[in-house]
Amino acid sequence: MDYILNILGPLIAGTGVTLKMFLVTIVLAVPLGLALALARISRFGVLSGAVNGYIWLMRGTPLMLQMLFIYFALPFVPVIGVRLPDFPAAVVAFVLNYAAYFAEIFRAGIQSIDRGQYEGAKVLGLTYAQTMRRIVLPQMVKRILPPISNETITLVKDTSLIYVLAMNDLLRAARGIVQRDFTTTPFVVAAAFYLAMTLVLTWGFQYLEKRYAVYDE
Amino acid sequence: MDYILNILGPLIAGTGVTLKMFLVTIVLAVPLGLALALARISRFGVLSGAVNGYIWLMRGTPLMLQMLFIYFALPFVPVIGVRLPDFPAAVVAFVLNYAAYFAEIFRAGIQSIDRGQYEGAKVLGLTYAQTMRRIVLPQMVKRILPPISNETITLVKDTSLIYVLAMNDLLRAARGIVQRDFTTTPFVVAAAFYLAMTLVLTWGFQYLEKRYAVYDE
Amino acid sequence: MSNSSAIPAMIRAENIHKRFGAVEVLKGVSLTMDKGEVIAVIGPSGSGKSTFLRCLNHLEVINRGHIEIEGEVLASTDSEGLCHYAPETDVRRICRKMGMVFQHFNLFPHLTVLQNIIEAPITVKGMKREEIVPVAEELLRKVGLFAKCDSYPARLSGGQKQRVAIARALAMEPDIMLFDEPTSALDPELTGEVLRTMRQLAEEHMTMLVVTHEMGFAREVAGRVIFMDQGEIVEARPAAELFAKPEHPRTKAFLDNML
Amino acid sequence: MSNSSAIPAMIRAENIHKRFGAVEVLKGVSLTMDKGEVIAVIGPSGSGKSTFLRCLNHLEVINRGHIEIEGEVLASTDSEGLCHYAPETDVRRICRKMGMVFQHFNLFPHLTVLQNIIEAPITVKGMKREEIVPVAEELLRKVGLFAKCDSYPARLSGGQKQRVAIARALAMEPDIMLFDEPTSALDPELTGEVLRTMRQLAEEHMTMLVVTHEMGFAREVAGRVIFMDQGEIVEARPAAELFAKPEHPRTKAFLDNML
Amino acid sequence: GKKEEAAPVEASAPVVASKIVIGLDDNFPPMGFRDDKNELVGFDIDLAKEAAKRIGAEVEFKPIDWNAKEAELNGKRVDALWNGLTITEERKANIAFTTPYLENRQIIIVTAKSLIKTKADLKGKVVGIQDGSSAVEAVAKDAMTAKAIKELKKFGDNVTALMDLSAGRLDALVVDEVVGRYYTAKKPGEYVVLDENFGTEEYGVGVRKDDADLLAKLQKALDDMKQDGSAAKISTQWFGSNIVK
Ligand SMILES: Nc1ncnc2c1ncn2[C@@H]1O[C@H](COP(=O)(O)OP(=O)(O)OP(=O)(O)O)[C@@H](O)[C@H]1O
Ligand SMILES: Nc1ncnc2c1ncn2[C@@H]1O[C@H](COP(=O)(O)OP(=O)(O)OP(=O)(O)O)[C@@H](O)[C@H]1O
Ligand SMILES: [Mg+2]
Ligand SMILES: [Mg+2]
Repeated sequence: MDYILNILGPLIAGTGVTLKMFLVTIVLAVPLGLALALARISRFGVLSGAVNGYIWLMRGTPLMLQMLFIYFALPFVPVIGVRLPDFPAAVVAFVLNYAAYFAEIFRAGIQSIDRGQYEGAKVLGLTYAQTMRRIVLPQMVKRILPPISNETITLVKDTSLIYVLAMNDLLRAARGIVQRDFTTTPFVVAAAFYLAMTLVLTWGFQYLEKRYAVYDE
Repeated sequence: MDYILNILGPLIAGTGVTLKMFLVTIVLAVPLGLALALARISRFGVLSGAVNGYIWLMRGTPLMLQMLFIYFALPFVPVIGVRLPDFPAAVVAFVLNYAAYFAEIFRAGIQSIDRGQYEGAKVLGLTYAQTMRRIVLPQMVKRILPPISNETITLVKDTSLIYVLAMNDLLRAARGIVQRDFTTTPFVVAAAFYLAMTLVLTWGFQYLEKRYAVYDE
Repeated sequence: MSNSSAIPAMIRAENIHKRFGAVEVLKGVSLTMDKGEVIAVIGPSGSGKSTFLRCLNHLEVINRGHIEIEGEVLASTDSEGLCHYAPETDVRRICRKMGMVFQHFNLFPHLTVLQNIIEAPITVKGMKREEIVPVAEELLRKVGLFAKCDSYPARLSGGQKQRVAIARALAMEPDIMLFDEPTSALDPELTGEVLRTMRQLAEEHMTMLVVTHEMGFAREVAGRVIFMDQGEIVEARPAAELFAKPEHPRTKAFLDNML
Repeated sequence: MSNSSAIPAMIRAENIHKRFGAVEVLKGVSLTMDKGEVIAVIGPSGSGKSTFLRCLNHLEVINRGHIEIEGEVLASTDSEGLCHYAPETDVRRICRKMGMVFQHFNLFPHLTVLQNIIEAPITVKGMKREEIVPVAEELLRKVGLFAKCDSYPARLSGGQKQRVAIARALAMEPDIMLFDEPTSALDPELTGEVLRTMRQLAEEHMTMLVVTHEMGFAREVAGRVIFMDQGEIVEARPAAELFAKPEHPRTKAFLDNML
Repeated sequence: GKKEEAAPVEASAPVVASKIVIGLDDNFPPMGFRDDKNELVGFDIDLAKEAAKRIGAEVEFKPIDWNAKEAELNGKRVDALWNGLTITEERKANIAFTTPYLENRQIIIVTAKSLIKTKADLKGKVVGIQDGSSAVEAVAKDAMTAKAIKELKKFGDNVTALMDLSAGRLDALVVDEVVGRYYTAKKPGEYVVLDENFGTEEYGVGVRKDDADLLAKLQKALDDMKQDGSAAKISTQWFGSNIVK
């Protein structure tokens, strides 16, 4: 027990890194994903095709490679090349990657809304933008909660990938102590931390689902 | 170009490991996931609750920890403890983990089938098992193709986690060459390999979706 | 109670009570139905018509009462007011004597029309494909849909779907057919085809219990008409009588509103 | 053609052609409708009734023909046969003169009844909440649903949903109301409420174009009845005349089947 | 049923080591890595093969995650760790070592353009190391320098660290000499090795503490190889000179 208290410090610091990574990614990837989804379903073939290719590339290659690319190769790319420090580089990679996943979820959500909703809005005089903002997107939110919840829980654990850029997230902090002290206790504690984070997220999404349950469809 | 041809050998070997891991996991995790889903929706509260807890645990903790646990800690667990070699250990961890994810997808798919289908089957005299096998599950397949496709594509890339058990999957093979030759070309080649695998999977699922499109709902 | 030497009633339901939570939806409904009878059940929405039908074939579990199908006891209530059902396999066998047609058809969307019809005979009765396919084709000819054998349900109009549903129920060779508003999900134009098929069944002396909003059908085809309201049978009389001069003011009010 | 000094027709549609892929669904349909007129459109399924209505308010784009709403040109076809629409903002303004009620209501499920009604006046017309809420409440009283202000659509019966849909359309103060089979998704019992509301609108001299299967309604309320078949108007005459002695054999066959 | 399985291993291992399983990091050039045919090669590999031959045992090389080397060894998944394993006091608590066979320094690598010339220049700089390597302890031991540097970044591998050094986000890298020289030789002119270092250390072969028999055999084989010059030959082959101690 004393031992657990001793190692709590680095693990909590690691949890901080994990949470920071998680929150920043969510806050940025959700709006970007929404924009991508809207572009994907837009009538401009070129835009829609480009976004489609982007999503394929992002979902088709490992996030770790994307992160290494942005960290090491991006500085040498002409024009857009920029040398990012580790945390921003990881954030950019995570946001670009997760936005692709979110975009697919949003797209499916938007396309699941009945055509009658668009027609109902159109005959009332709403523009496309108004229809999206006031009618379609609010209804979409309810439908995408389950897949978004899944993706979000996956993200919590995915953040541990940032170890390749030498950052000390929760999992890596635990591994560090395991190596130092030659005991697996830190893993058990880390697992408990992850479970706690997942639990909070699960509750949060259950609350949202309940809130949106006031109207059925 | 010559260089790429030179490194192709280990990368193809790595792809073999990745594919083997992927295929074995799919083949075992899908039926296990289905069994878990059926247990989850069963009327036996204890069973359903236990499966629910299992799913929470598996989705709430990182797959890497699960793998390390099965490899290193399981041998010391009384009764069920068994010392598995690396590949079987990795397979067990992946199967247990992915079965949990698949179970949730299957459950949602089963529950999305209209109650009328059960009633239609019941008045014709079908038993619960017959209704499941002949009516509900075949219809479920069509609905779960998109999320299963997502999860499967994620799995291809997740297999790279087996590096913690020092197995040479595609990504680790690439890293090995990067470290030996001190050049990032192997990463680019590996990314292309991943994209190709993803593409094949995407096509496969598109084919399935088309096949199931013969009937609408 | 049922005497084995007499011909048993096709359906004998006595004093059926059914609650959903605190709401009592059926408050003691009784009905005896003889072979070849066609009975129409009418009544306002929420009066318990569907629930009554669903109790008869075990889609709902009753809280109290007695149900006998062709002399076999499906459910009965003991002197202490506890309701008992027959063992599970018996329940399934007894219920198979009744075919049911739903308001929303409940066809299996992943099976073609023919497959929809032969599924239960093969799976439940263990019949061979070769045996049942000719029967199914004959049934489809009867409902005028032989040409649609290999179509999927989604490709059919509502009226066609409902006729497939009828053929599917008939393929199990039931002694009794239960219909729950078989035409109310259909466009008025498509209703006709289904009613024609049902008329034909009546002419062949099928025992039929039909919940319906089609007063024309009830008047012409049904021997008896039952008017339900608020979980009770208010009136049950020969069709002509009930429509000509309803006895109960509630029946009268309802009929005035419908016609 | 339209003379600016005369009172323009509410709707003037001329020679409307509409194709879906290779199939010509409207083959030159023309209609002129005056203020306060109530016109019923009847005809078999697939005859193009809905498509015609949807062409009038730009839910479908026509391939050929001329549409004018209250004297403003929505679409016209030049001498070379090319069809031109007004600029987008004009189209939106012109179409707002027409309210539409759909067969499946198309209420917004995430908004309460009141929110459904005030959404467009606020978003489209830029009205203030305080201005529009009393109007909406008045409309809800009119259709008999004031008590359901804060319910969500899923909690309403079909008839109630349709009346909310009517109130929602009326809140935009249209000059013309288009109805596409407003009662055919409803149980027969619930149809009455909606028809009553529509009758009331007709009495207030709302210009109404109604696609319907309710012959009773067409007969009593409509000034003119239009019979469409296979993408054409077969007969268009005062209701009493058309029902009493239909001129065209197709009309006669259709009416025989319906009644 | 695991106890029954485990028992024969424990019983037989000390008697005759018919097969030795050697754990190594197969991404650790030039000590152990994979060639284009995906085969394991390297200085330690050759050395171990030679030693096994002398013991008369079969040898199996099992790649392991270097971070989990103690768990692999004590979980009896491998019998020996032989892959540039530095002998440290901490490790001696869990591992039994042979006498050193190679001397290694923890060198400091900077870019050719770097202004860092001495250890003292590391003050306020970002320094990289490979996580789990003995460089971690070497830097920690030099408390003064450890305190002076701005940040110690632990990378998953040395190549990532070297790339970060080239990218300029890292100012210096502390690494095993044998490894560091291998990489700097690949990019001539790009990196400079400082004269100062973080101390000398020794490589040994590690076995389980209770596996005295194997330890003795390995020790004898190593001693023989040093004496008859076969170790020197292998060293010359990989490093161009004999650096075996
Ligand atoms: N599963 C259920 N849970 C709770 N209440 C139910 C359930 N099924 C039916 N009810 C309620 O039971 C009452 C009777 O319903 P039922 O469907 O039998 O009426 P009905 O006469 O068939 O009406 P309709 O003509 O609308 O089909 C209604 O008030 C209904 O809300
Ligand atoms: N979006 C579409 N794409 C292709 N064909 C269409 C489309 N909408 C309608 N049609 C076809 O156009 C024809 C006319 O359809 P429409 O819905 O206008 O008929 P309707 O008279 O309203 O019939 P109903 O009484 O069944 O509503 C039909 O054959 C229909 O299949
Ligand atoms: Mg009912
Ligand atoms: Mg229509």
